[in-house]
This record gives sequence, structure tokens and C-alpha cells, in this order.
Amino acid sequence: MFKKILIANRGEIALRIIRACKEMGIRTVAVHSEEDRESLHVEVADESVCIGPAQSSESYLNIPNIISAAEITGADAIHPGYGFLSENSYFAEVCESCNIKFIGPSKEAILKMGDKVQARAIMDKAGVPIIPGSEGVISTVEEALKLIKKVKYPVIVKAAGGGGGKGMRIVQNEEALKNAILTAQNEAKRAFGNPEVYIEKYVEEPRHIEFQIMADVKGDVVYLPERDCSIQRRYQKLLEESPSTFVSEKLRKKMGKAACRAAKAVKYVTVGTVEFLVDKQSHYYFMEMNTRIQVEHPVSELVTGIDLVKEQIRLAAGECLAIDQSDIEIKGQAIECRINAEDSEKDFIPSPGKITRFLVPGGPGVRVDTHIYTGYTITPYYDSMVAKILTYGHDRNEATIRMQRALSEFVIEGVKTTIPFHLRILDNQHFKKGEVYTNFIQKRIIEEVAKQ
Amino acid sequence: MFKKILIANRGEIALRIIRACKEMGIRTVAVHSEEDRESLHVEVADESVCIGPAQSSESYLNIPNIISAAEITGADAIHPGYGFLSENSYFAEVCESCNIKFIGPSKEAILKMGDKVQARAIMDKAGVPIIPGSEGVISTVEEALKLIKKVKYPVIVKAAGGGGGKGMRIVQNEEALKNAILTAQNEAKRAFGNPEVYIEKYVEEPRHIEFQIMADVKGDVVYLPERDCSIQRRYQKLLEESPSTFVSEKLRKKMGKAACRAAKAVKYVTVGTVEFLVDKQSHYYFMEMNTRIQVEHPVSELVTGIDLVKEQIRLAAGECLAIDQSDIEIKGQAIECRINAEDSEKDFIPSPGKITRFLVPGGPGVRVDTHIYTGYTITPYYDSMVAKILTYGHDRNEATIRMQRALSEFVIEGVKTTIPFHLRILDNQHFKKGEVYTNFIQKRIIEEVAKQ
Amino acid sequence: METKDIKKFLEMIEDTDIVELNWEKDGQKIGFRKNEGAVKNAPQEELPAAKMIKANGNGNGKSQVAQVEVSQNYHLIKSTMVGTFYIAPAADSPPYVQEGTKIKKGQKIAVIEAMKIMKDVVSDTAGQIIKILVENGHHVEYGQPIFTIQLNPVE
Amino acid sequence: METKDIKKFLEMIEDTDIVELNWEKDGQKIGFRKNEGAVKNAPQEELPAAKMIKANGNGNGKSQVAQVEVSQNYHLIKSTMVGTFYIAPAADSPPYVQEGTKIKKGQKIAVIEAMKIMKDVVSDTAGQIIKILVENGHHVEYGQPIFTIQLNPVE
Repeated sequence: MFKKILIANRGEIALRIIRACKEMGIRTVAVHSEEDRESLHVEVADESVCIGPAQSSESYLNIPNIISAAEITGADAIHPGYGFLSENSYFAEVCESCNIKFIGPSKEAILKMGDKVQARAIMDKAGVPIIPGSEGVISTVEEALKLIKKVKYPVIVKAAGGGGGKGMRIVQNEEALKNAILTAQNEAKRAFGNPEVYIEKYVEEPRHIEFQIMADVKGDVVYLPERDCSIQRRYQKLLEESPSTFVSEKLRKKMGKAACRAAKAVKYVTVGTVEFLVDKQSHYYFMEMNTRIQVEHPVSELVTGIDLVKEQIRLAAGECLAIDQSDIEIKGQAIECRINAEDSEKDFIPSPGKITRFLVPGGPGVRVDTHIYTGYTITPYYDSMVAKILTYGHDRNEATIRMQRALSEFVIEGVKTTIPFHLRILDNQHFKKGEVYTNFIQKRIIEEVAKQ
Repeated sequence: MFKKILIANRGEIALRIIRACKEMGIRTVAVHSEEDRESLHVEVADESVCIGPAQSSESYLNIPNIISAAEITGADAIHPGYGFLSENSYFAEVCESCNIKFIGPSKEAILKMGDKVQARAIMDKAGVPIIPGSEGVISTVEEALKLIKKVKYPVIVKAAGGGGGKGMRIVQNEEALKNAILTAQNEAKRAFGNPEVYIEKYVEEPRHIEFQIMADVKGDVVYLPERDCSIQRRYQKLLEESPSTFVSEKLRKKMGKAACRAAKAVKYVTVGTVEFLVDKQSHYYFMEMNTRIQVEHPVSELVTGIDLVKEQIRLAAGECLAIDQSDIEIKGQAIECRINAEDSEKDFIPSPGKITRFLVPGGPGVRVDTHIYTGYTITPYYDSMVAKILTYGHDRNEATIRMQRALSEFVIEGVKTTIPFHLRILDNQHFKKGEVYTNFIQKRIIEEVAKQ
Repeated sequence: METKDIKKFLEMIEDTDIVELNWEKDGQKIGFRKNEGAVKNAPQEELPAAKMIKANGNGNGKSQVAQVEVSQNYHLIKSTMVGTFYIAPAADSPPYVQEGTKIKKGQKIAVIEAMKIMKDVVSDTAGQIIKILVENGHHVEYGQPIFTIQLNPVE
Repeated sequence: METKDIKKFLEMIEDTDIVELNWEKDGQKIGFRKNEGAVKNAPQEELPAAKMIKANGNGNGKSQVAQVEVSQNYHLIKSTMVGTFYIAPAADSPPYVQEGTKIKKGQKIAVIEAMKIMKDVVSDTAGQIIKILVENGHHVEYGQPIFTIQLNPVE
């Protein structure tokens, strides 16, 4: 086992990792920017090293300073957390060349899963369903028609070089096709300087359902019951839960096994998450694999009793899985709300500032992971997430009511937060019925509010 | 179900009850002394009423003002919490006569269990083992010898009118008997003005093991797995855990059933706790029954998943048990540490004052129930307990290590607390081996420290 | 307030042993603190209808609170119990007292009902009732002010 | 409030033993505090031997910070990287500089080893080395002061 782990991250996830290390008897090194000198992860770690100025590019993304910090403190492993360098294959490679264990999968696995086109091909080969579509660029209506014969309407025309909704057209039938391709090409050219487009099956009102996997060096892989992360705003998850109201025991098994195949296909080691889009007919499609610990991992911890960060460290150290698939049971329901310092009344603009009052909810079935406290100043340099609050209940109803109770006693003064927005979600009738799709926030909350 | 509950208490237990009410959709009324105007339970409740000045006798024990507060706010039930009026049968009676439901057992059950002599007789009749001893006062050596023939040495000679160790003599053999009785009588006369003594079997190095029971109006009673509360200082519990390292499945069943018989013997309704002394040969003896919710109830909540305060309210409202004995399973291990504002280096003298910094531990497997926060002032008027911290783990080792981790990140500045003392307990080799008896603190901690 | 006013303030407090002074008016605030060693911030609660000047710390480490009540001939009668306030013995009876009524010490001036029992509210001072602070039939909690009394000038 | 007003303030409090003064008007705030040693709980980190005046808020919502460094002829050279500090190219070599050495801007004065690579520490100013703040072979973190430089009187 490792003797000393350097945590190349900040905020609540740095704290989370330090907590796991403490429980495992592993010493910890916090790294921090000048701005974060007073941060809790610095205070709680055994040692700390300042690695740069406030800007992430000069500190939390500064590979030479982080590696050097590990060297001068004698850390034998680096935990990257999420974000920052966690999915940077070059960083994993540098760690390896410096004989410091990178707590995550191999650089090859990161690379393969990081390249969307390559990942898609590998998944297809491994028998993991992918969204049907063109293998490359579509230039003519004829090519498109040929493809659509296979994938069926509706389809989506997407800019090869783009993102953010630009150069994107949903097509429901043949009449609209030609115009859609031309418009998309024009938009793509204007927006990205590249008129190339490709076509994919359009998954209507999908759910975002993901499977946490754990894999060891021997190649054994197990999955944990799904997390439903459909409640998103502009591709940012806001609220996650486990299990999903939609997934049957049979579908869980099928998707879980597909997730294990995905991991095996890239010789994955440690913990990771395979994300799927699921349509109303229970068709599921590989979206991507996150080759790191995720923000929402505690949701699975609450319903399975597994400490994922401890397992991640164990697996990275070369230990084998201590349990097999049949040992993993799901019990009860867990919900997580991400509390961001944002003004949800004003288009979620970040709301940095000093926390003047901070009261953490307590009592049964409540878990809070946070790095802020009374007197802490939220700076504009980093992510706006300031706390994760989780509730557990016997069933979804209890977990939901408990979350409402806990949020109602969560006091964060000095900045605006997304607490009121979460209360609105939890009170929504569609949410209560479990009718959650990736368009939930837009359709059920924002448009509803606009109507009023 | 009740529509509005008045909580006749303060501090963390008032908060705990308000949380349960919120999750049940029941409105809440907080009562408070003038001193507690800024308390969290006042802030979190739907309504609040000031019932008197700082002194408990004039506020939290002021029955007319509390009943009147319930009447003017229209509360249909009163939850007494623990301490204060929770085991006051007169209060239960006044509630009844005012048509306000007292959330607890009947006044008769409180009375019977409150009178030690009567309770002993009822338990004996119900087949619950009691500590063998004289039925009344022992005046002569001859009477004593006759009794000891049955109960065997060692015995303890106790003052009938006393307590606190005075007029108390442990006797190991016949030679010492006569002198012990005379000395005890003399001491008792001097201390309490009453020379009467009685004799009981002396239980050597006992454990304090208690069973939580739940009982409904139909007379059905179930027990939860035991809590081991052997770690006490001067009869004050400091650290509690469930399950006990000592109790086998067979003993658990035997003692649990005895606890249920105890409850049935007084027609007990709602939740309560039957406390036993257990000797090294697994003999167990009824000590007393607490006819209320206890400080350490969350220990059982963590290992069974049952929300005891919600159940208590349900049962008080006349609902029946929703589960039977076979539904109650124990999973993992839970430990609770009571954090008191006391200076454990200076004979545990209370340490009131203003909390200048307060950081609550978080992460997996940690629960904190507290009413204090940064800026809160702990006054000398009430109990010194300021927080309960609980950890859960797969096994006792994980729960212990997690508690060490959590306590190490628990920051309470401005007053002295028992956190360092708990860390010493957790690090003790006898504690780690589960060798805990009611003399643990004295023998394993205080005397050990004195030796150093 | 202008800078000249501030200067006046400075002169005013220079020769006193006031170490801290805070003043607020119409959204303006001004605060001074003299360097006298262990000057602490005392949490201060202000009395209603009173103007307070607090001088904390007088060099010997202890704190002294001087309360100068400008309008000290007012007195509040507070409820000593929880219940329902009545200004008259019955709905159709005349009230015990009204605003303006002169009262004696020990005079019954209202009743509070608690647990179906009526308890008298008795004035602890002589004076004149300036204001009845609770409406008839409304609830009162412990310590709640119910009457403002103008004390007799000579007492 | 203009800078001339601030100056007036300063003159006013200069000869008093007031150590702190706060004034707020129409959203403007001004605060002074004298550095008198015994003053505790200053929420700001003060530069060594420097007197600071902060004037926050100038009507347009932005804050302005004016730092008047009284002893501005000292300068700290800080590490811009994390690594091991060496004052000499090798264990048996003479040091690049010593306390008292006069240096030019751009002069190599130490090396820091990070990831097996030696990187030069170059002075960003001319002056004289007053103090070497890190021992040879010890670790430095980002931003850690490593040299105190006395700036040349005329620069």
C-alpha cells in the first residue's frame, strides 16, 4: 500500500480523498494555489505545498510543480480527483516516468476513452451499443438517405468540428433532410470554419444513466447499480440519484454487464464510470467513459455501502477486488444535490463572496461533503460547486422528503446558491413521479417558470 | 396523525425531533428560555414561544407555561425529548387532562418504572432477571448470612436512603461481613440520617448493555439489537456502540426477549430502553427502564436503518408497528461519541463560552447531531453536551478508525471539549479489543494517565 | 457629517477614557477606537427606547458598561407567563385600564388566561399607562412587553 | 471623498492616539488603522516595516487599494517553482552568491532542482543580498521568499 499520497486537487474532493487516506493510515500531501492557502484541504492534510498562483493553469494544472511537490515530500502516489489533470494522459505518463503511481487507469486507457471516435469504435467491437450513425462525414443527401435507411428517423445532423448546439439540426423525415444538411453545413462553416457534418440517430427525451465500475489488475470487473443523472442544465449535472426509477432489474444487469465489457475492452483498472443514453424503449447507447472518480460517487456509496475512494486507492495499489458481483446489493435510495454558488434567478451566474453564516444540516440519513465554512471566501477562480448534500431513505419518497428537509435547514449566507432551485426540482410533480429526462430542467422547470 | 407538535426541550434533541416532524409533514412549535432565544431549534421550528428565564426550573420545567404554549399555538401533542420533563408522570398526566398527547408511554408506566422497588418487583414477576438481594432492609448479620447463602459472595451492602457511593461496601467473604454492615450503617446514618442498609449480589466488572424496544397500543413489542454503553464516567455515558463485542446471537435473543417482557409488564407504548448489567458469565440483570427516547438512539438507527423518532411519533399517535421482529436486522457497526463542552484535563469541569470556529466533519459514514455553530454561546445553564458524532462502518474496526478520522477534523474553538478524551479512548488497546466494562474510564484511562 | 465634525469628535473623546465609539445616523456611520491594549468587541444588545453609550475596557482588563437611558422615566410591564391576554374581565365588561389610565403599584390591570385559569396582571409600579402593547385576546409569551408605563416624575 | 480629504484625515489622527477610524457615507467607506504594534486581530497581512492605507469604495462600486510602502527599498525574490534550492552548482563548488553580495538584474544567483532538472534563479532586480532565506538543499514551494535584496538607492 502507498505510504503517502499527494492530492492534486482542491475543494471537497481533496477533502474526500484525504478522509479516505486517513482511514487507511496513509499520509497526505495537499497542494494548493496561493489563493487557496486558507483552504480546508490544506489544513486537514499532513503536509502542504504551494504550487502556483490563483489561476488553475499555473497551479492545479502545473504538472512540473505538482510532480516536484510529490518528489520533495516523498509521495509515492498522486490522486488527481476529478477535473484538472484527472483525465490527462500526459500527466499519467509523467507520473509513471517519475515512479509515482497515478491513481487511475493506465495512460492508454485514458487516451482511448478520451478520443470519442476511437472509443466509439472500441465499444462497437466490444459489443457495447453505440448510437447508430455515419462512420465519417456525410457530404450528400444520397449518402444521408442510405444511412437513414439503417438508423431510421429521427436523426441529428451535427457539425464534425463543433459543439454547443451550433451546426446541429434534428430531422424527423425525408422532406426536411436536404434543407437540414445544407443549413447545418452553412452554420458549421460560419461557426467553426469547417462545413463538415455527420449524422447520428437522434435519441428522443433520453435519460442519462451511468454505471460505476471497479476493476482490478487481474482484469476482474464489477459494476454498481446505476445512477440516474438526467437532471442537468446545459450538460452540467445538478441532481443525481440511485437507483433510477426507470431501470428494471433485468435492464440493470444488461447495462451493467455492458459497462464491464467497456472497461475490459481498454484493460481498465481502478474505478470509472460508463455513461449511457437510454430511450423510452429501454434502448441504451454508450456515451462516454469517465476515467476517474466522479462528483456523484457518494450516491452509489450510500446505496451499496462501498467506500469508492478507498477501493480506488486499493485497486491502484495493485490489490484485487475484495468482492464479486453477487456481493453488491442495492438497498434504499440516495439523492445528491450539487450546491453551487450561483444565482439561479439570474441565469446561474457565479456568485463568489465571503460566507457570513454556514449551518450544515444533520440528523439521520444526511451526508454533506463540503470545503466551505463560516468566514470562507469563494473566489471566482475555480468551480462554483461549494457543497454536495446527499440524503438516504428506505425509498425514493423518503429520500426526497429528507432532502427537502435537509435543504430547508441548510444555511449559506453571503453568496447566492442553487439551494432554492433544488427545492423547486424536488417539489416538481414530474420529478416526484420519476419522469426525468435530460430535458427536465428546460422543459419542467425553466419553461414552467417562464409561463407563470 | 398529529398536526402540530410542541417540543418541550432544547439543544440537539429538539432539533432531532423537529427534523423528524418535518419529514412527516407535522408542524412544530419550539419553546425556549430567554437565554435560548437565538438557539437553532427556535430558528428551525415553524413557531416558537418563550416560556421563561434561563433557569430550567422556570422555563423547560415550567409545566403551566409549556402547556399554555401548546394551547395558544394549537399543538395537539408534546414531545418531551430526554431529560427535563420526559420522565415526569405528573407532566404526562397534565397533558392528558388538557387533551394534548404526551409522546411517550402512559403516566402509569412512567410511575411504575420510576419507582426502583416497584419496578424490581414487576420485573421479577415478569421473569426478567433482577440482581438477587434482600427484599427489604437488613438489620443483623444473621439476616445477611441467610440471604448470602442464596446470592453468594461477593455482595454489596448499600444504604437504603442513599446514593453516590456513600454507605456502600463490597464484601467478598464472611469475615468481612459484620464489619461491612456496621460501617455501612454508620456511614449511611451520618450521610443520610438513616442507618438502614440492604444487600445485593455484587456484579463484578459489569458491562452496561441496553435494549431499545418499540411497542404499540395493541401490545406488540419488538427489540432492536443491543447498545453497549459501558464506557461511562461517574454513571455518565460517554461513548456508545452497537452491537456489543460481547453479545452473541443467542444472548441477544434472550436479552431482547426479556426486554420485551419488561415493556409488556407495564403495558408500554412507544419507544423505550431496558438497561441491563451483564457479568462475564453472560448473566444479565435488569437495571432500569428509560421511558423516553435516549441520547444514544442514533447508534441503533445506523445499524438497523430504523428512524426511531419517527417511529416514536407514529406509535404515540396510535399507529401499529409496521415491522415485526424478523424484519429487524443488524448490519455493520456504529459508534457514538458525546462531545461535551468540558475540560477533560481538569476533572471535566464545564467550559461555557462562545464558539469562535466550528467545522463539522463530513464524508462517508459520519453523522453529526448538534445545535451549535460558529458564533453560538454555550451558557452554563444547561447540559454540557454540545454535539453527538456517530460513525458507521462495515465492522467495529472501520467504525473506530472512521471515528478517529472524524474527530481529528472536528474543530470546536472557543471552549474546551471532550474530543481529545474520546481520541484517547479510541486509541486504547483494551477498547480496541472490546474489553469494556463500566470501570473502563477509571481503570483504563484515568489510572493509566495517572501512572504516566 | 463632514470632516470638521469628525475633528470635533476626535477632540471630544481625546481626553476621555472612551476607547471606542460608534455612531450611526441616516445611513451614516462613524466609529473610533483608541489603542488601549486589550480592547475587545463586546456583543451589545440595545434596550428599546433607550440610547446607549458603551465604554468597554478601562485599562484594567475588565469591562464596564455604562447605560445612559435618555428616557428613563418609561417602564415596561412584561408578561411573566404564557397565555392569552385580556384587558377586561369579560367580552362585554369595561376594560381594567385604558391608555391614559393612571395606576397604582399593585393595581390589577389585565388578566392572562392559561390552562383555563385566569391570572391577574398586577402593576409593579405606579404611573400612567402610555401604551397597551398587546391586543385583547391575543397570545403573550414569557417576557413579552404588554404595557408601557410613564413613571411618576417623583417616585 | 478625494485624496486630499484622506490626507486631511491622516493629519487629523496623526497626533492622536486613535488607532482605528472607520467612516461610511452614501455607500462610501473609509477606514484607517495605525500600526502601533499592540493592535491585534488585524484581518490583513501587513508587509514588513510598511504602513498601509486602504481606501475601499470610491462611489463606482469598485475598490481601490493604495499601498504606501514606507520602507520600499527592500525587495523579496520569491521562488516561481517547487523544488530543491541550491546556492551552489555542486556540493564542493563556491556559492553563486552570499549575504552581502552585490548583484545585477538578470544575474544567476541560485538553482532550483525539480524533476531532476536544474533551473536557474535569476534576480529580477539590481541590489545587494541582505539575507538568504532558505538553507542550501532545502525545499521551496511556489511563492516562497528566498532572498531579501536591498535595492540600490537610486534606481
